[in-house]
Amino acid sequence: RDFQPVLLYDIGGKFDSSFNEAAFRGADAFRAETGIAYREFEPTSETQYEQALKRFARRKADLIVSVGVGYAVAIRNVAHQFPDVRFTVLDAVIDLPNVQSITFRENEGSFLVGVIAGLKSQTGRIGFMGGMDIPLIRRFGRGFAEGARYVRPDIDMVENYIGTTPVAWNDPIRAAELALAQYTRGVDIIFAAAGPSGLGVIQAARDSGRFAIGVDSNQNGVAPGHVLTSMMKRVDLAVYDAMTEAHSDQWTAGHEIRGLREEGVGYALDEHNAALIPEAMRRRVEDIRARIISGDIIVGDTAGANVSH
Amino acid sequence: MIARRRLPFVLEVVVLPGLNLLAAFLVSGLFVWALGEDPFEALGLLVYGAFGFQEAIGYSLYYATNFIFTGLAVSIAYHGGLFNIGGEGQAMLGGLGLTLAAFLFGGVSPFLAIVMAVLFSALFGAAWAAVPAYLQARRGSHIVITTIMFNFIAASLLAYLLVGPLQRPGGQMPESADFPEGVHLAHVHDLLARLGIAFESSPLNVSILIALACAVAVWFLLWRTRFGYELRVVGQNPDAARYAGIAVDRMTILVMLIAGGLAGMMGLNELLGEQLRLLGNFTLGYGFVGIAVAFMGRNHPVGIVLAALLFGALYQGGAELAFEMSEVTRDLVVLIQGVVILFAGAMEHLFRDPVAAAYRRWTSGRVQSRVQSRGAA
Amino acid sequence: MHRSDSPGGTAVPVAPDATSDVAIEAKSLSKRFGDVQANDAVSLSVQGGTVHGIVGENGAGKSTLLKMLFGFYRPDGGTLSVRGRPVTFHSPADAMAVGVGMVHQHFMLVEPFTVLENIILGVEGGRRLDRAMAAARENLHALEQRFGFDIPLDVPVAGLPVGVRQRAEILKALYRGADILILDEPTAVLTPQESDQLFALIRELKGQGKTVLFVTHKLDEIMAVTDRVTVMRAGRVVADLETVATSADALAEAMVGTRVTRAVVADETHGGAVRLSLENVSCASGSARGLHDVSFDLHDHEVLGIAGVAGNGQTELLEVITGLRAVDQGRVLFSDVEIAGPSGGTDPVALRRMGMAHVPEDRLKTGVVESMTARENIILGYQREEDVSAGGTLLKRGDIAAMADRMFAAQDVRPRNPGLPIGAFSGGNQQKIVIARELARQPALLVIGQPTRGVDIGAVTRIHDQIIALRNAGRAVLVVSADLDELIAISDRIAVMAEGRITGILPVNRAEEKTLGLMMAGRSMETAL
Amino acid sequence: MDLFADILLLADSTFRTATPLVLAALAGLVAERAGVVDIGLEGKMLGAAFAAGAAAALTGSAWAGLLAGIVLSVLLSLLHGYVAITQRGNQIVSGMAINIAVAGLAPSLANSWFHKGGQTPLLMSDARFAAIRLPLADLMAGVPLIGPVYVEVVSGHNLITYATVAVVPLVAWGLYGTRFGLRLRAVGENPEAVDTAGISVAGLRYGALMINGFLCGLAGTVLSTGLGASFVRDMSAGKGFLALAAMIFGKWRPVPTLLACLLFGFVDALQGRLQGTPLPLIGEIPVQFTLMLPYILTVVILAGFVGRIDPPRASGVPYEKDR
Ligand SMILES: Nc1ncnc2c1ncn2[C@@H]1O[C@H](COP(=O)(O)OP(=O)(O)OP(=O)(O)O)[C@@H](O)[C@H]1O
Ligand SMILES: Nc1ncnc2c1ncn2[C@@H]1O[C@H](COP(=O)(O)OP(=O)(O)OP(=O)(O)O)[C@@H](O)[C@H]1O
Ligand SMILES: [Mg+2]
Ligand SMILES: [Mg+2]
Repeated sequence: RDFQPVLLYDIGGKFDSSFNEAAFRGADAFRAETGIAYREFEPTSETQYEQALKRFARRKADLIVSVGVGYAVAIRNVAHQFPDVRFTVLDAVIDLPNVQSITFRENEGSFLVGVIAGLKSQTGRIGFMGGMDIPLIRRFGRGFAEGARYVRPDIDMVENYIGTTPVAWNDPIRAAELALAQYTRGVDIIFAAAGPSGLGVIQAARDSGRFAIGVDSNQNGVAPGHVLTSMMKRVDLAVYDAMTEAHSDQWTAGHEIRGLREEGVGYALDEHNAALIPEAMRRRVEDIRARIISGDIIVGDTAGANVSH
Repeated sequence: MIARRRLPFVLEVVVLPGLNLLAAFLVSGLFVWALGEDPFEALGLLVYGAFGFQEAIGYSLYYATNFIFTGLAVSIAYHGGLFNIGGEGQAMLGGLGLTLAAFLFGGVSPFLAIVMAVLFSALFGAAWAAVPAYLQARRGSHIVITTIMFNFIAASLLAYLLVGPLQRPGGQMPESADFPEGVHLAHVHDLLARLGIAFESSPLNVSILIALACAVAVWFLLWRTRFGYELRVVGQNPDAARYAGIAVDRMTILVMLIAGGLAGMMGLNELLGEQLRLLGNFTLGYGFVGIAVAFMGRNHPVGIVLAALLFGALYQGGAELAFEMSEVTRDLVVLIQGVVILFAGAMEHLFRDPVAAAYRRWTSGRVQSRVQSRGAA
Repeated sequence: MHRSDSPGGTAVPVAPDATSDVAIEAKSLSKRFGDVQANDAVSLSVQGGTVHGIVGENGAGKSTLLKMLFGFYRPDGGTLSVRGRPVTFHSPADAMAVGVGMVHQHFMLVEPFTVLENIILGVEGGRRLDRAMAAARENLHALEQRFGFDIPLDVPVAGLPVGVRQRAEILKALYRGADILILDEPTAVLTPQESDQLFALIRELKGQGKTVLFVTHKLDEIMAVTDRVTVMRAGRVVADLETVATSADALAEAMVGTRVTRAVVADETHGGAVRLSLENVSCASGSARGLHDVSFDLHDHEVLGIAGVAGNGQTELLEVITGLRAVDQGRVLFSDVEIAGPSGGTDPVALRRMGMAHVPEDRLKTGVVESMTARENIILGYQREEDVSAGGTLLKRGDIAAMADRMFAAQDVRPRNPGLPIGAFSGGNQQKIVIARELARQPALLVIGQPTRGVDIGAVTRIHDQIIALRNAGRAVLVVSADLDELIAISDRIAVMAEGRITGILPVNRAEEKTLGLMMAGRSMETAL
Repeated sequence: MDLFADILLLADSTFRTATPLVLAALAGLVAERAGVVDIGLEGKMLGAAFAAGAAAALTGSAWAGLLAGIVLSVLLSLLHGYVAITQRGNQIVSGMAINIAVAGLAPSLANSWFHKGGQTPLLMSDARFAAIRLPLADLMAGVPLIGPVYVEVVSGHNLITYATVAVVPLVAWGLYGTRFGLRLRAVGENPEAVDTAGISVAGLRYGALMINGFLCGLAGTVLSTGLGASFVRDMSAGKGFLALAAMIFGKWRPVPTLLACLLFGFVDALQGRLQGTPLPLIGEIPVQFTLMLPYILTVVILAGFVGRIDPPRASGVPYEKDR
């Protein structure tokens, strides 16, 4: 009987131009390589998390990858009912014998793009645009600020959040409005951790000839010349790895944290932004990257790992 | 003016809605077909997914519970002449209330905590409705606007508390810590198990009984009590109400308190029944859909329960449909829900005249024949 | 729909030579609403340049007939012709096109609009409003000259008294080139003065060759202004007569089918103990003029009538007494208990408990809840009473239903079905229901406004009888009416109001129309007498 | 120093933010003045935003987008009209239905056409109604006071925003200055009077809804091709309901409605500015509270200054006449 992987997105939805989308790409890569089809599901409410998990577990799926901290509770409830099903959960940590938890050091990646922003900024003013004001997103902001200050202590940062409900992830209009305001106030680089709303920031960057920094996936190509870089959170790799391991029976339960060292996070460098990041700057960034990996630089963190209780 | 003549009960309550649903599914089917899936199979999956197996039924009823609460909340206000768009916010505050109760009394005794949670959910919901109600009654501030605004305000308030005072330790999302051990409403499958009846596990919990009790209570209140009578008089003719010695302002506030309380109790199902923690966006628009539910149910508790069932089925069946058909996304399911609301809820007259005509021809036909037969005799 | 040739139905006698100047003619028009055969083979012929009256009980089919003549309803069967030419109206527009205009009983005016805007609505004659209005203004002034109107064109209708609104409606019809004018119960809502003005206008119109067709429940009006009268009953024409050749009594009999006679007469005894007493009561009103220093006593075993041109404080008076309006100065005593004063009032429920019954002036606006059934309406105001709701909480539905049946029987309400929404009853029958409700509890005081507005004579006499019977039973009655004949017919004393003041109180034997008229115009009693 | 700059910035942002609100609010106003309640503004905006975004992406022309947006929105309005006028159905349910159906339909189509998951591709500036730099802007720049005002506030908006400036008086004139407007207002107050005047009630109401659809179309188009550069699921983000509020706030009159929308726009802009800016005395306000500000302010103003508001008498009531 052939291998049956399953991918469950969170409420954000498959194409959130963020980590759900990245997960989707990971799974696609796996399919492309192995030719093994995978099942997927986009829930519309938290209640459906557990529903979906159960349903695929009952169907004897070989691996259920679920994306997002929202799944923590559901996995906790379901996993022990199906000890012989393998669960991989991203962004959450569940300590069960048949659960593999993968979390990321977003703060490290954010630190690096912060460094880039710090080096690149002309005005000495950078901006951060968060979707919702929640700890997960604050970590991006915090890391970003740290990185910038590391290379330019006097830099000052303007911080905006788009909203207080999930609507905030899908409100590019307000995002663009806030971004324009920041640009007019002398900000020249904005790091957007806001899902689809981020598009609004990128567009504002293009309209006012400034820079934006993408998040999660590589968004450099969205508006070449205006996306300075993207803070990559390699959810795609994580999903891909989980599926391959499970397929070749090397899958192991436990908690795995992916930072710069594990290439779980990073910054995007490609033909679209090569011109924006000169050689010297690149070397500086690489050097700092190395020192984070070696532990010379400890990147601070708000609200530790995403442990659920 | 006076409503057109009513048809026999069966036609009114079974045939007409049935035809409307049929039309709705036909139209939805076109979209499914356009996406290259088989509409009939889709319909089959939808129905099967909603009622085909115990777990499905459990989920359908579970969702229906939310709609009963919010539908009633819209409806009773409407009978009082008020358009309550604030179900969403009232539900959020209700959720907050029951969460506080859970943590405050959870230590003392789970049972006490549950009782208080039920109480608090209604109280907080009512309190959140009280402000717009008061402003409407005393300052004439249009309740539609104020309730909309209070939805936004409630969302922000909840967001603040969930990343602040009520934040889950080490949590990354806007959600509270889990409720204390044992503070949750019993699941129906557990109860049945105790009775020796095996039922697949589902989130369906005792709050559906609370919801149904509320429906009965609302019906009784509206059509069997003096209070309900006065409430309807105020809703339909405030001048007559004053003439009858009914304090209109007072009634406005009271009815909104009730409405808010009903909406507030939605959290019992979602949070105390299933999530066992407060989530930032647990209302998920149920408050708004409650408007459609109320009017589809013709603002009568029985109708509302039926409409709620329909929506619960659509939510659950829709999810199954999305599970099964790769081309059918959750967006398409939302579309189908919209189409159903349009046909079943807004176009009640679509088939009325033809059916009425057919019915008359039929009856007159029978009269004729009777006459003839008599003539023959 | 079925048509049975009606033995009772009368063919309309029209001299063949006259057909040439027949303005509008209906041949066996029928109209059915659900189960109700509103009009059954109705034929009618109106000579040009005459005033033609239609009388009939509530629900007889008058409004329906008129609405068909005006193209508002489509007949189920029958034919129409205007000036000998056959016509089919698909909408009022068609009727207006051939010079048929109608003033509905419930005015068809847009309240927030000015008179001018209302008049030109639909016949603006231009896309640009400013131009259209300017042009219309000219023509209207001409019209007003010709027929002697003087209506303020730029005042929002909402603020105008009914009389003026009605003239606006008539002007509207004339402006649309009507020379056949249909009026549905034009006088039902008018004061005597206003009615007289209306009749003057109708004669003026007739004088200028217009044809007028109007419905009324007041037979003396028929006798006064019409040339010919048609009587309807149960959807059929039962008589069609030259006015000169008939009498009010004959008409009444034709209408109701039996001779209408006042059964009850007031006994001789007058005035017992003081039941209601107003002491220098003043109150403000939204529209400034409320009550100024109003004082009077109302005794048991007495009917006190309140006369006055509408809008001179009668409404405020009723509201003050019935607890619907606050008193600024003075006080109101009911059964020797202060029920209203500057310190505060008593709520209507308590007043009802004390034995005060209230039939409001505007039944549809305040007296009933239109969308509710008659059954639900007969407890309005008494919903807290023990026989209606147990302990003031649970409705006693069985008892209420029984109550409703009794009331329907007692008042001969038609259709005899308390389960119908009250809006499905004619105003006349609605009135019967309201009165039944208020009389059901043998009140010590009945406060009643416009008792017989829009009610057919059958019902009128019944209502009057009930009021007098109540008085003979030793109760006190306060009647506010715009209909002087009515007041004179049933009152022991008549108080006249003007500008929110009582200009005088006369025993009925000294109250002639003329005197009252003068007092209503603000003259003091002494000068008036 | 930058207080002046901040004010300019706020004003500038206010006009942008208010644009879709004004258009949608006027759309609602026209419908309700004709007696048809329309809580489907949200859905129509969203639909138009999608149609415009898609068409612009496919053709590369903003105008094609505008056309598509308007067409779809008008069709939706006519659907609402069919339900509300011809079917005499429940207008509120119909509005809800349209909101929900479109929320599902738009991303579905977007997904099957562009495979970007319910989004349309980001538009290049020539496929958008990009900011227009008015003539003289550079000249004026030097002039003290008015210079900055002209450059920052007056200049630099998209075409539709400028169009909106004209739409408001146009709608006002249409309502109060024309025969159509007179009849439209009449049918919203007393349809029977209009009917007896020999004018088609249904005709007027359908007419009003066409206009309503047209305006909603503009509102939606500006979202995805003016203020934004692509369609994103649910991007109307409650603006339809906010517009509804503004309309009621403005007592169903064009100019007050405009002011209400500007107020909403301003407070929204202010809210963004206040984020993370410590205020005297209060100190820094938590983001969630700054985000609450617009809504609280609305309630306060409503309760404090606006008072009782009566809608058009016949709005929401289907017109029935047994013939
Ligand atoms: N729109 C309608 N729908 C249903 N039934 C109607 C309608 N209009 C009239 N009827 C019925 O037709 C009958 C005649 O009504 P119509 O209005 O002609 O009476 P009327 O002579 O005007 O009575 P009134 O003196 O009270 O005005 C009534 O008994 C009523 O039941
Ligand atoms: N929609 C309806 N359904 C049933 N009956 C109706 C309806 N509309 C009107 N009627 C009937 O039409 C008749 C006359 O209606 P209308 O409104 O003209 O009453 P009215 O002329 O005010 O009566 P009155 O002269 O007694 O005041 C009434 O008997 C009423 O029952
Ligand atoms: Mg009539
Ligand atoms: Mg009448």
